[in-house]
Amino acid sequence: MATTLAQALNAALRDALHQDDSVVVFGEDVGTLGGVFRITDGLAGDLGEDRCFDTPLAESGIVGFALGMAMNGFRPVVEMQFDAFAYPAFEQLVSHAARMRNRTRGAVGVPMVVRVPYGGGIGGVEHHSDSSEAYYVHTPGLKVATPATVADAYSLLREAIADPDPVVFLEPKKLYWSKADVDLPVTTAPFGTAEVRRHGTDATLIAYGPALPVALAAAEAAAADGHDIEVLDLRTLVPFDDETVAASVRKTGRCVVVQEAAGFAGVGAEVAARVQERCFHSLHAPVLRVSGFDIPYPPPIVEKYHLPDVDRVLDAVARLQWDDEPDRRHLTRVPA
Amino acid sequence: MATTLAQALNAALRDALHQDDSVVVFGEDVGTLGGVFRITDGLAGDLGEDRCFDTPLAESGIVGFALGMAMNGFRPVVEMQFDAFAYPAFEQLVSHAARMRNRTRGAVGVPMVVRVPYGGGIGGVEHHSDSSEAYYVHTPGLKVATPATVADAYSLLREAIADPDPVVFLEPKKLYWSKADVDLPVTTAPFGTAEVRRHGTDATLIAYGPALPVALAAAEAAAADGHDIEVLDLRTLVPFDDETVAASVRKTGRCVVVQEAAGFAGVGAEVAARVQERCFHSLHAPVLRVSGFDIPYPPPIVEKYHLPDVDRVLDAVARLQWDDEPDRRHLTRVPA
Amino acid sequence: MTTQAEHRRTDGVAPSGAGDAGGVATRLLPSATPIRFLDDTGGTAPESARGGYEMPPTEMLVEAYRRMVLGRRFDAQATALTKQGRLAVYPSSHGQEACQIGGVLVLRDTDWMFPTYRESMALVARGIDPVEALTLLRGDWHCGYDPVATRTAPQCTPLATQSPHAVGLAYAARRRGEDTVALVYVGDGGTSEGDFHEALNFAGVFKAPVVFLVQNNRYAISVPLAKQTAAPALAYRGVGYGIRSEQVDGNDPIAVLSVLRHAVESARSGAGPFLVEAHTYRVEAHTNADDASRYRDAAEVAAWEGRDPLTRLETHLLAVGALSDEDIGAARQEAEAFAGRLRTRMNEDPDVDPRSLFVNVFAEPTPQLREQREWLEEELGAEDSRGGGEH
Amino acid sequence: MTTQAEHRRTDGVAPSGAGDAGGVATRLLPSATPIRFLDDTGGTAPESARGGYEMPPTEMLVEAYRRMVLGRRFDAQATALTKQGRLAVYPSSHGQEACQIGGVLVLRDTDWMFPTYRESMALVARGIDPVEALTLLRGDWHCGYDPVATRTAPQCTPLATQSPHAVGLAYAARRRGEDTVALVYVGDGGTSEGDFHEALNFAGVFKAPVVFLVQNNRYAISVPLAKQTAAPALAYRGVGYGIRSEQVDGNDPIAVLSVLRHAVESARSGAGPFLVEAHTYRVEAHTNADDASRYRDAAEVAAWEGRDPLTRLETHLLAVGALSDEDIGAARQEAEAFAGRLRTRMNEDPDVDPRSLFVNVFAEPTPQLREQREWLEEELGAEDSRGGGEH
Ligand SMILES: Cc1ncc(C[n+]2csc(CCOP(=O)(O)OP(=O)(O)O)c2C)c(N)n1
Ligand SMILES: Cc1ncc(C[n+]2csc(CCOP(=O)(O)OP(=O)(O)O)c2C)c(N)n1
Ligand SMILES: [Mg+2]
Ligand SMILES: [Mg+2]
Repeated sequence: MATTLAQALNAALRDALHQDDSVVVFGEDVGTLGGVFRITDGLAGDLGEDRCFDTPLAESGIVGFALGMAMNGFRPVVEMQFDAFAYPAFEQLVSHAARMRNRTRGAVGVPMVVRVPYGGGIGGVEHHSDSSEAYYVHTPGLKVATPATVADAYSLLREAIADPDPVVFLEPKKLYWSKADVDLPVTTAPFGTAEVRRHGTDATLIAYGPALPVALAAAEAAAADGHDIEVLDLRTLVPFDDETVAASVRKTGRCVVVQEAAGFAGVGAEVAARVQERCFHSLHAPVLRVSGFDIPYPPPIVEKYHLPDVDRVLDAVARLQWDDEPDRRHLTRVPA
Repeated sequence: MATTLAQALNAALRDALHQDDSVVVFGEDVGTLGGVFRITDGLAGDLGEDRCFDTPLAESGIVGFALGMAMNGFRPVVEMQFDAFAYPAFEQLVSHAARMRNRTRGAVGVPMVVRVPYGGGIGGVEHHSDSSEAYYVHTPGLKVATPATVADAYSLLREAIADPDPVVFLEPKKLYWSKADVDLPVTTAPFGTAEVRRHGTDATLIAYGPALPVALAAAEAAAADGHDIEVLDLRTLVPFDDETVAASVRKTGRCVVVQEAAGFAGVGAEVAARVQERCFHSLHAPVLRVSGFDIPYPPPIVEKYHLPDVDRVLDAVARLQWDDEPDRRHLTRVPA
Repeated sequence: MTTQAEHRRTDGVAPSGAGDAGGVATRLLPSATPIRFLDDTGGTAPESARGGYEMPPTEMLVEAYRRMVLGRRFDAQATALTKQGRLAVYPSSHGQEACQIGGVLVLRDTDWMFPTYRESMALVARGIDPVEALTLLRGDWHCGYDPVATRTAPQCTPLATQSPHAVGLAYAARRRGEDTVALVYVGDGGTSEGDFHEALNFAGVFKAPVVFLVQNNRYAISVPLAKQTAAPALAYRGVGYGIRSEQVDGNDPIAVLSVLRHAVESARSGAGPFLVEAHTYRVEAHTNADDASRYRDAAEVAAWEGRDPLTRLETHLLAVGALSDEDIGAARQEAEAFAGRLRTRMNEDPDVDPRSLFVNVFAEPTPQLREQREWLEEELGAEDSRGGGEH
Repeated sequence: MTTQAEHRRTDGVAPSGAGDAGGVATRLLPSATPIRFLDDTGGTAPESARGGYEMPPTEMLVEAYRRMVLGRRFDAQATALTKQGRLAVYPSSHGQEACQIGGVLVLRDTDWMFPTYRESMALVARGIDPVEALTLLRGDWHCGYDPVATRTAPQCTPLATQSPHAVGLAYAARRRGEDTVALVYVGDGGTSEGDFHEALNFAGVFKAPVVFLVQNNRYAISVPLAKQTAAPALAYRGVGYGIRSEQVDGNDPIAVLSVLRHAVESARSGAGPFLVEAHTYRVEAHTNADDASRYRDAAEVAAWEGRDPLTRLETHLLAVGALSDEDIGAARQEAEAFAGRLRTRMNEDPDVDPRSLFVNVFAEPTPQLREQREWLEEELGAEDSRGGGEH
């Protein structure tokens, strides 16, 4: 039966609530309404208002309150309504959730999940389309997961809830309505494991979350040009799967990273840096990045010009120096 | 006459206040006390309490209030008392300061400077030693400057205050008491210009802020091993000086980036990614990174094990495959 | 009652510190029940309910009526435009007209307004071109009007975050000796955010001429007021910041105008900030995308529709002879014409040059942005030479 | 006065919404002047100043005295240790002993305390090993004691950010049917942070058994209260969240104990959170690194030293015959011995294994952390084989 990614997330929450009394779900509009994306649909009604409930409208308060509950035996799963609305909670995430175990030499762990619908492509007005993953992955002490498939949505969320440490769980909102035939419950590979979503020999496309379908479509299109492209889905950004990534690039010798977020100091930068550190002698071309521009996320009508698409990925693949020609983009300095 | 970096910052604020009535300085303890690092020493007394004043203790409020003043003809320069205490202002910085000009199609610019003493090495207890630059550089719409020399402290801060856009001004607090013979006022190279602090031919060390002295000392030490090392000081992270960086690495063919911040998705990752994108065919070895570990900033007694030091930089230089030997670090997978 | 009004108008801000608190605190507290001039159906409320506030001039009430009629029609038109796919989303302020129009009418042109996404009606009442007012919600840009020219900040989406801007801007004006007041709209939900509190505190300390207008429409999307706060009323937040406060029946346009006029002129006179809580109701769903039946009863909505601000004002103005049936007809006709023009203009497809993505990130683009714009140019050029088509 | 005390003890939390506000709000408001039992020099304050609060049992006062003597000596010892380079920094709570000890004595072992960096004295009073209490400030780790075993959260540095933790933790306990109360210490400066407000609001909504103890010591580093807020008193913040509030003379140990006992037991009984503002004074500089002469007069300090909490309690207990000169001597001797042991133990150099940097980042280190630990191991190994030496 076809299940949407949103339904898989809902099922994961529901199953976790059923199986573990210490799990609680709360945030803005997650109770009676079931969340603006309906990810918590029916939970308050079916499991009770003490298991899934609305809070006052204050993200820092929500994360701080969750942390206090986590200090005292609960496993809170909180929702930030949209990516940009998690910023008021930054202090609580970075200075507290990420540090409590370390601060207390392991005496106080804070098992909590902060769910963040993220990314663009849904025609959202300002502040509803940010890709904020780089902020979290750069923060030691936070795990960061981001599913791109229906099965992973279920399995990674279950794993996040079971994790003894705080997990920022980034949900690609434009994939909420994507579907797959998956029987739930399902268990996929654990945190820290990248998946090869398409096998290939000529180049490696690395993606995660909302960019994965773009990478896969580009790989299909590239096949028409005679390039046999491998596509990796990182699944969790922290922990990072160096082994799978390095093995693929050592095999293919070429690599492109695709992300929606602004490029500068984004996850793609880290991936590129790691890959060239680890696979330097296998590389026939620099690791290239396809990303959003270094601009504030643009309004709906022009977001398509900002988001990585198949053409941009193909263009990057084409610049992978198949004929040993250096990348024209960086040969000469670009304009004034 | 020997001037400290702290004194140069003080002089820059003082001169800006004198020359431009729209400049105002405020924050926690910057008035009567002159700031916990005395960067605003004497300003309230000499220029008046309306030009340099204390605010309530609320970083989001400070940045938001500054933004409102900037919307209305002022050029606020605010101090966040320490790096980690800027996190409560994250929302105001990321969703407002960085976006106001873009949001209003240029109608409302917000010239404001957010000064942040940052980095470790001063024996500070928890939350007093973070290197938070990656959060800011990844945010489109913010400029990010970080001086490493006394002259730059003065000149870059003057330029930041004069800039029509919001600037996060990161002050390496462990260099506050570093000295140089500089006659103030002084004008150094503008934003977006990296400086070659040491000329060399064999490899390029790229650093900024608190890591610059480490890089310079390592270069001196490497000279003893027969390596002639070039050292670049980035000075501003946004805008980034691709030209100087690429020119140097194309010349030397080897590159190490040094930063205090945790490595994962830090500025060093961006530098490594850019360098290999632009200089792939000149590189004899991967671009290596020397950085803080991916851990919460440790307590004073063990911070020395966390911070990049000369030995670690030298070790990275030694791993630059001078004999075409691949980096042993990544040859085999490391332990379980 | 004059006495109460007198002391409400007393200037001077609370001194900080212990001991002398009692008297000051009492003076800062709001009326125990919301101020009202009209009863639920537009009849005259008992004099005591006015709390000593003054009846605004009749011309002001008539003008408010006219703009409320227009505002409501505009609001309905905007909702209709979402159904036709001409707006990405629209948060209606139907039922909140007293606050939408009241907040505008008490301001001078030189004053500033800080609206949220819900204040499209207020923007139009302020004289902003309705197409420019709807730019954010149509999705062609984040803000369609010029905030400086209109003294109206961009509609703010992250809740309450515009509050400290209003305080800084108003303080800046006062430093220059200008008599500008800033009025900031916040929702009941927004009051829970840390920024609201920090802004109140800054305003109190800097005696900034700011009026905080809390439109308590009893819901933050689906979350009812009782889950938002345990406060007896949100107006009680003021005293903790040394800020004079009032609560008002937000569906009584006369009361809203009267209290807001007083608050704005008090702020203008140098007496510091003012917090006004208007008890009102969001009659429509949160936005066209929301389904309010999931969390509230039709009966509740109906009860509030019985206190409709437009009807109440109309009833009152007819009763006192300040409005005729012809006036009503004229106001509706004007509104209809306005809506018609808007419909026509909104049927045009907006055109945004993709190159504009890079223009106003900074005053001067960085080399990196110039480079990235060049990449986009190349793509657009390639498309053009392939004969255009969707990107 | 019993009446006032009675109604203070009334349970039941304010209903939200308009109209019925008046009565509820009045019940939530603090006393107009700070509650006190003692006058400035330890004589008996007029009965009316007690606001109906009960005199705590004499044994409790004697115990408080003993711990205050010890606390003050500990505090002086810690300051001395900074001069000997044995502590990185120390924020003294000299002069705030009534709050430091009072906040501890009213709690049960099963209750939780949420201290800031200034509460080292309270930690010691709570029975935490003084060396573990000073671990943060010595710099060998961020927290030296086990928060779970001691029901004491790590000392919090980012101001007010511990407040929502206390609310969540207390709410969690109450959900399980436990009668745990959480007491959270916040400074006057800390009350300006958004997190303080959000925590108050959450506590009100969830009726969490939390006591917010604001130690208003009149300074946030150099910033005096008047620049921090225009509030008539910080206790007035409570009413805006439906939280019962009180203000108390924070240098009157009897008043502090009485009000805090009431607050804690009220919270424990299910009546929801309580906000207590204690008016006190930071006699020393902010920390040993601060120079308070830059921003305040010696005369001001002297005036407050005239209201010294320890002296006031001693005077009172001597007057009522609950304390003898021998008792005083014994308390001082105990304190001296305590300080001596601490001095000795703090003279040992702490030893932290560098490998521990990687241990508790996550419950299980990531592959990246294992790799990085390996790099450090290699360095340490190389050093060892070179015969050690500084890294
Ligand atoms: C910081 C932040 N968090 C969450 C949201 C998502 N959101 C948009 S509107 C809304 C409810 C706002 O309620 P209220 O403040 O009462 O205003 P109203 O919509 O009723 O006018 C929420 C939660 C947001 N815009 N900003
Ligand atoms: C969020 C945050 N901002 C700034 C600081 C720096 N800082 C440390 S103590 C202090 C003053 C605190 O004053 P108060 O809350 O009154 O507590 P006190 O020190 O008087 O006990 C400041 C500004 C901090 N620790 N946290
Ligand atoms: Mg609302
Ligand atoms: Mg204080």
